[in-house]
Amino acid sequence: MDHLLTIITFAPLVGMVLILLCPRDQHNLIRWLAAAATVPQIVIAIYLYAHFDTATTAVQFAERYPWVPAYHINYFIGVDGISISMVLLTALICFISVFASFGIEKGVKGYFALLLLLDTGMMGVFVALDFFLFYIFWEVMLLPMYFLIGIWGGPRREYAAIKFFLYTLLGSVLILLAMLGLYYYNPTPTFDMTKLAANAASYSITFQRIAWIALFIGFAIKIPAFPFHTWLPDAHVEAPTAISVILAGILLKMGTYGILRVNFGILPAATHDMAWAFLGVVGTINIVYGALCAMAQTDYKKLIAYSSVSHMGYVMLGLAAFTAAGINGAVLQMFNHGTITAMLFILVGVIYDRAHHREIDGFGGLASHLPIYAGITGLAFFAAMGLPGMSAFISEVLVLLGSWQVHPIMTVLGASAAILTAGYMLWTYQRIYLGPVNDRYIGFSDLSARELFTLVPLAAIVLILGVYPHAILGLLNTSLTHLNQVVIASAPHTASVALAH
Amino acid sequence: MENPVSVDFIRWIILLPLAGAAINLLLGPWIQRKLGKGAIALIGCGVVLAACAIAVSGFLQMVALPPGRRFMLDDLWVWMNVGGMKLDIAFWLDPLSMVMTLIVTGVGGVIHIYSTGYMHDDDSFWRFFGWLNLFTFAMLVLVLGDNLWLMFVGWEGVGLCSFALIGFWHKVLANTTAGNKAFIVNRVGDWAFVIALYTLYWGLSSVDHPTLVIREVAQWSHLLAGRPGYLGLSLVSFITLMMFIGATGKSAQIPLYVWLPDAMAGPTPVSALIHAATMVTAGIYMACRLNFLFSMAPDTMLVVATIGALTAFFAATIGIAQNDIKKVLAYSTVSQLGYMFTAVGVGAYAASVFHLMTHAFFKACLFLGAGSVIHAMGGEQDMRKMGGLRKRMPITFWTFLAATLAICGFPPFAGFMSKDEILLQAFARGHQLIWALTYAAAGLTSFYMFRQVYMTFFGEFRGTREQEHHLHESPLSMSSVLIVLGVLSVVGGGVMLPGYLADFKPLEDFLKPVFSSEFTRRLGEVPISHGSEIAFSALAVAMALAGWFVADLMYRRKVLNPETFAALFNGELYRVVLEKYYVDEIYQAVIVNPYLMLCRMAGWFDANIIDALVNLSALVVVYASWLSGLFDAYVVDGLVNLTSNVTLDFGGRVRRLQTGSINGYLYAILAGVMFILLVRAMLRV
Amino acid sequence: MQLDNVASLSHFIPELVLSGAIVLLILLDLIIVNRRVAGALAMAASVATLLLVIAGGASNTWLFNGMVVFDSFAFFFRLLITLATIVAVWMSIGSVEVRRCEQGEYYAILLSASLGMFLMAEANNLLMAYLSLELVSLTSYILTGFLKHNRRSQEAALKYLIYGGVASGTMIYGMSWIFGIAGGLDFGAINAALSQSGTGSSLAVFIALVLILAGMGYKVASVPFHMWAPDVYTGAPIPITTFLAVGSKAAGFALLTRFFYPAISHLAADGNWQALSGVDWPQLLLVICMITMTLGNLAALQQNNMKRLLAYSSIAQAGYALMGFVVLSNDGLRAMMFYLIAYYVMDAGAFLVVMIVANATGHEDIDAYRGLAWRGGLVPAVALAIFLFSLTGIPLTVGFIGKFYLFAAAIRGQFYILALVGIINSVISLYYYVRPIRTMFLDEPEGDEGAVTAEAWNYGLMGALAAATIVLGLYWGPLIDFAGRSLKFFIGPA
Amino acid sequence: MPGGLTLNHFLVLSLIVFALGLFCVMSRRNAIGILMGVELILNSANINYLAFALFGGGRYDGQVFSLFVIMLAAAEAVVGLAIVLAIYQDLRTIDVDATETLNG
Repeated sequence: MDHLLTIITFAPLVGMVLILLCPRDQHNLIRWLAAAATVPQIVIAIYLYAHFDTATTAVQFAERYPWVPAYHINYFIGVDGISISMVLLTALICFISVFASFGIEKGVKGYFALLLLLDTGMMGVFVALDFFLFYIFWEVMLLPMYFLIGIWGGPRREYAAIKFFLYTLLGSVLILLAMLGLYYYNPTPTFDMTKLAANAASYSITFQRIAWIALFIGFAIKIPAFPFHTWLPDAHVEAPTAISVILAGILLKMGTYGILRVNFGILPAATHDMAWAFLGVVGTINIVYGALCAMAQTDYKKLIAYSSVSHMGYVMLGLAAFTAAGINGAVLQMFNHGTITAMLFILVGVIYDRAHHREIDGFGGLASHLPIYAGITGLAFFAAMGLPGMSAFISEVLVLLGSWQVHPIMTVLGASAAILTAGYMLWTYQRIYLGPVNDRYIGFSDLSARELFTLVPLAAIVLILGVYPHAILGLLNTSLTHLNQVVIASAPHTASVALAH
Repeated sequence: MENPVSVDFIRWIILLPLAGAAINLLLGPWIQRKLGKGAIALIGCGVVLAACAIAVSGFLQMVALPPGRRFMLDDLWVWMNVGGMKLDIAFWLDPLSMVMTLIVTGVGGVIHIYSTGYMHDDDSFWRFFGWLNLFTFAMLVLVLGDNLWLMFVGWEGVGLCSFALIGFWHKVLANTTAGNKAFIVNRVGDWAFVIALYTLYWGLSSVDHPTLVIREVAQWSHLLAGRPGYLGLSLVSFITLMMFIGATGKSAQIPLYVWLPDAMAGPTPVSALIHAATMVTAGIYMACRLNFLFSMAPDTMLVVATIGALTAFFAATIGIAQNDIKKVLAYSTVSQLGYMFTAVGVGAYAASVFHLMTHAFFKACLFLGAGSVIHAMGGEQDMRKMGGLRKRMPITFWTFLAATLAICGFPPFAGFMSKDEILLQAFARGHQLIWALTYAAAGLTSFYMFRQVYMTFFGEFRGTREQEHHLHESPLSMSSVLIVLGVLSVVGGGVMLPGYLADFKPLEDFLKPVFSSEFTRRLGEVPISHGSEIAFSALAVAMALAGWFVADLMYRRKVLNPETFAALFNGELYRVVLEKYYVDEIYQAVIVNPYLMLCRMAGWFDANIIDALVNLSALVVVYASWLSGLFDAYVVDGLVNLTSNVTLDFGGRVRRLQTGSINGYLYAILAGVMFILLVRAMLRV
Repeated sequence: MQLDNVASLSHFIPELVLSGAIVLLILLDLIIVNRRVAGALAMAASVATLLLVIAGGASNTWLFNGMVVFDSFAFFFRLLITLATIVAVWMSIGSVEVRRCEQGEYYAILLSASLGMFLMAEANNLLMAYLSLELVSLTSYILTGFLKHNRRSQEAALKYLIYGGVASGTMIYGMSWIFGIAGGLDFGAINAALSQSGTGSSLAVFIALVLILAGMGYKVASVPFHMWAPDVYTGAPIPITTFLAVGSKAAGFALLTRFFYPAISHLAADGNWQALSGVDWPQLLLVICMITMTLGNLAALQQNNMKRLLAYSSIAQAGYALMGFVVLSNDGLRAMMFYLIAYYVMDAGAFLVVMIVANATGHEDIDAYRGLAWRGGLVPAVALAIFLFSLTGIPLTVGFIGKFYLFAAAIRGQFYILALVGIINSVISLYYYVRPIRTMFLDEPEGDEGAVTAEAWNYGLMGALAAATIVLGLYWGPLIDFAGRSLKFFIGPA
Repeated sequence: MPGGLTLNHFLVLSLIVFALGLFCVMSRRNAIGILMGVELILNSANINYLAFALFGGGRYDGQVFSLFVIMLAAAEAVVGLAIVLAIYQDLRTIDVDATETLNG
């Protein structure tokens, strides 16, 4: 029971090895192996959820073994309030995306092997507490992603894949430099994030600022924050459904998670100075600009991609507020966006599998003969619009509530995005699902059992978290509120402490 | 104030409709196939009537309590508890929410019954009742939520249901467009509303009471008095103003009323329940709910009253020119809601709630009557194709007439009591101009209502032949409901009689505890002599009669020809009114189109500037590598043919990174050595 | 201690074994007809050398009256060079084009080249440095031009020869100045003399250093002495290309380090190195290093021939290794040495795959790799992907660890610009390293590319190198310690 | 010293020879010519060694070095000529500009 996190991280890797041992043509065997490999994650995730101590900010379920002692590199993993929700999300999304991939017919073996490798990489990023380990996992993720987009993607897949790869690598090498800087300018050189955070005060503010920028660019590319976001639409449009699900569901969260874990945790003083401009303003731009761009799209999937850009903006805005509501809302938004956007991409995939195109104006009247599909899509759309009673509402409200007093203008703009979102979402829904029956699509079958199986759990979570967000907030609150206090306390001028309710 | 009575029946009022919605929406198709529409109807109506029954029993419990203790709380679980803001899923029953609950479940219940008949031939029967139940649920959450965020859940929830039910017949694109319009316009209001909530929260937390639980807000809001807010307004003024903007969306006031007329695209029972009786009154309810805040902000109150009166008049003028039987009623609803806001604005909350209630009765009755007519006419809604229906459908006619008399404010019908109260209060509290506007609106109301009655039920039939012999009185399920509502429109005013008849105001007394904050009380009672009260009643009745008379001359006796009036200012005026002052067109041109343009620009910018920059950076690297190749070639081969090569053959040049010439290499060493010495020299200085 | 010629021999056994093998091979070529034997013998000899090197360990002594020093630094490079030799021999045995050549001569010359590299790594005297360097050069010329009637090979040889001749000529001209200024050829003597003479003739010394750099720089193929590399790498038989890229580069770095660090710098109290007064070669090499990696990468972007692409990449890689060289700290040197190991593993692997494909298809162009993964060549494709990602510096590969230590040294030495240039370069490099990968995996085969058949012999080595790339990427602790421990110079007698 | 020759005379001479060699290497198109240029360079170095040895005194390092240089120059010439010959057999020319097939 004391290696849970190792298991949850490397179970998929074991699955990958097993798959590689399978004969190439045993497609179903491979598929079910992959599915089985993600089950332990779900089980352990539930166990973690049940046994997570919400009262403490300390690292839990920690494991630490020396790796390269000469360089103070440890295999140090664990979870705390900052990462637990992301661990749960990763387990869930990966489990679902495996089933969403059952339709893959080309190179099944390679596909699922890479998918599981990706899974390990992502889970590792969220459990790693040694910066070096974190970085390894962070980069490991790139390779399978490159191949998954590049081999199983759409027509312009090569462009999209290399764009994603180059862009993200550019970001991560900056992170590497910052990491080394942190290592050497710490009084006691270490990669242990907890120790680095503990010694945060020992860094000169100038160094903090430089490192902060480097780290921010690295993470912002992943989020993706304006103006580093253009790889996202391309990657999404080309990627196969399940990969889009993972991309939007988990990968984007790594950017904001990294900012929380590293920028906030280790460089609080710089965070306090810079967040306003780099998280607040940029986040607001993301929110509004993303919504505007989404309205202009004609490709269903691209539209959803831009909506992700818009919704990730809320996370950044919430982080920039330095209020308990803001930071909690931000992380909750990370979780909610993960579930909702996963639904949306699965739903796009459903219609793409049937119609083999994604031109919004090419559809119409689908609701008439695909009622279940239209119904669940409606639910997902309204969830994405932040309709009260669904999960996203809570997080967006907390974010805006948290940032109103601090950044009124930004908040007003951010809140206005609720109108814009309703605008493009409803318009899209109308053009695709409503209106006179389109006889081109008469023959289409409604959602299959497998598709339902991938969608229903997400839908259930969206609704449950709408009326009982405490299920996640309870996990976060202690750690995040503490982290927030740390940042505020590190401010040269602690004027805004009053707002730290 | 004392702790509220803790009860656990309120949750059932809410959960029953939810259960009905869940069953009908998830299992509806199956039930309908296996057990038939009867089962659907049974579930749909059953849950609402059951909720109504519970509400009634709750009402009895409440009146049993002493007036000061009539507060019930049903606390379920912690919703969110972040940053000192602890919100529960909890429901709050006080006299005000009691009245609303009774209206929602009662009127809602009968409209459910009516729908069983009206929607009987529709294949999506199950979907209709599912959404109708869900609406009831959302409306009850709005009414009963004990904190403002929970109220907001209902607030947008009803918007969702309204969206879904307006576009219920989604195969017709226009219906869905109307639904989108309704939702988006409401979102505009909601945007202001949430801003108000944020401000309120921070305001209260700055006085160390971070909360949005309504009763706690009521408890501490006085601390906000005199605090500066935004836009140069005081904090409370800003908050209440934002809230009112939200209300203008929900309750279809200027400038956000435009969605309501389009909303008539939905089935008529929907128009009756959502767009007349209940949802559209949410704004008024919210204002009354938060009266302690509004009363603190006189400038907001003035805005509310003015907007209300303007809307009342403005919508009425549009109403006189409409020919669609439902559109007329829609604008009349907008107008009547204007009355209610006027009442709120002048501080007569009780009068407002009173009118809200009576309006629920007679406007529902009118809509359902219209529905019955449309049902009989086979979907025809144009009054110019109707006429003489009173013989064919007597029940519909008589109930419709009763409701008409009520809305026009003829004694002793319900509308007379409530509308008079509002006009009286407006004048008595010194808002003569507002009084004048609403008074004029009353005349217009009576004109367009009787115009409608005459065009629909009098004269000879103007429809097609098959429509004519298809004409029939609606089935019992519908007509019975008409009778019930008709009766209520007659006697509903009895709960608050004018002072000169009798000092009998049970409603006002019942609501008093809700409107007892010191600021509200300070607005308080104004002494009105019975004499003046009688005078005002007489004036009102006279105005109503005038409207009736003109309509009578025009549309029954035909001694006056409407065309002559239409032709005034060579028809321009008439056309402008007929086209609803082109407000939709103006919004389209001023807001929607520029916005779409902006979106297209953003999309273009993203694809052609931002992304281009990204690709450009890659291009720069390639170009640099070309340059480096050029540099080599330059150093290596000397200037020989350089230019010509570059210009002639770019690609070839690029690949000539390595020239084969050995001498070239040797030059390179020399150049290298020179270069190094140069660098060294530079590093030295 | 300093041993005379006879006493030295006991420490010189590996070299002696090599020499013996060389003689034996030449004789063998005269009598025996069976060609296979030569390869086997060469392999046996190099393996024996490896074992003897390991057995010999490192003992700080001067051999042959101080001509050659035998310290842990030398031990490190002996090991590395032997490994390079083994790979080269192994590949030669598996290479189709080599099979057509005179086996005896070929292996004899190959081994003499590696003997020369040994001596380069051990040289403690300008004369020995020159001799060993020339030994390596001459043999390299021959090996490069070994493919008879292969025009590219011949040309490459000629260019290599002339370029090398000029470079080494320039070098000894520079050496003559050092000799004149320092009045001695032993590194120790030079060090002593320069540290006394102070700033006196720093310009002359500097010019001399630059001229010497021409000779040594061309061995490591650093800008501006890199121009030969692409042609030679492309023209030479692939095993030789590998040997030059891995072996002689390593030897070059060994000599460079030995000359620039113990000879003309001194170890300051704080554990960092300082250039002797007035001789500011560090800035110079800093600039060279940045230009080398940048130019190499930029040029590689344009290539369509795998060997040529790898040639340019190896120039860039030399630039990375120089990062460790210019930061003037033992950290840096350790990082450089570790990177040389990493580079050995991944670059040899990459060239090996190129050879496998060339054996099968007879092509070296990237087009020959189209859809390799989908036409039976999945194993070499995956291996090549691993090697290329390692060359890029993606984690889980030894290449990343190597870069990690290089950047670490740069950051620690506060060479921020250098680090920045380094990371930008690794991003740029991804672009061309990924191109073959894209061609192999993302593109569909068009059918006209031949199948890639399996040869257990080559696959064995490929698997070993790939495994090493990954394993060392996951657990490199002992290796970096070894590099650190090997960083002990035994400075020659003053 | 006969004729009052100083070290500088030798150094200048060697420098001139070095420059000449370099120039020869640069200018010649003929492989043999270039090789001869290389020889010049080597010999310029030799002059230095001997001069320094002569004036610097000390051990015979300089002379030894120059001997080795002469020897290696011979070896290099051998290898070079062999390669040149091989090419000549193929191309019937030894003009280095004919060897342009290896352009990138």
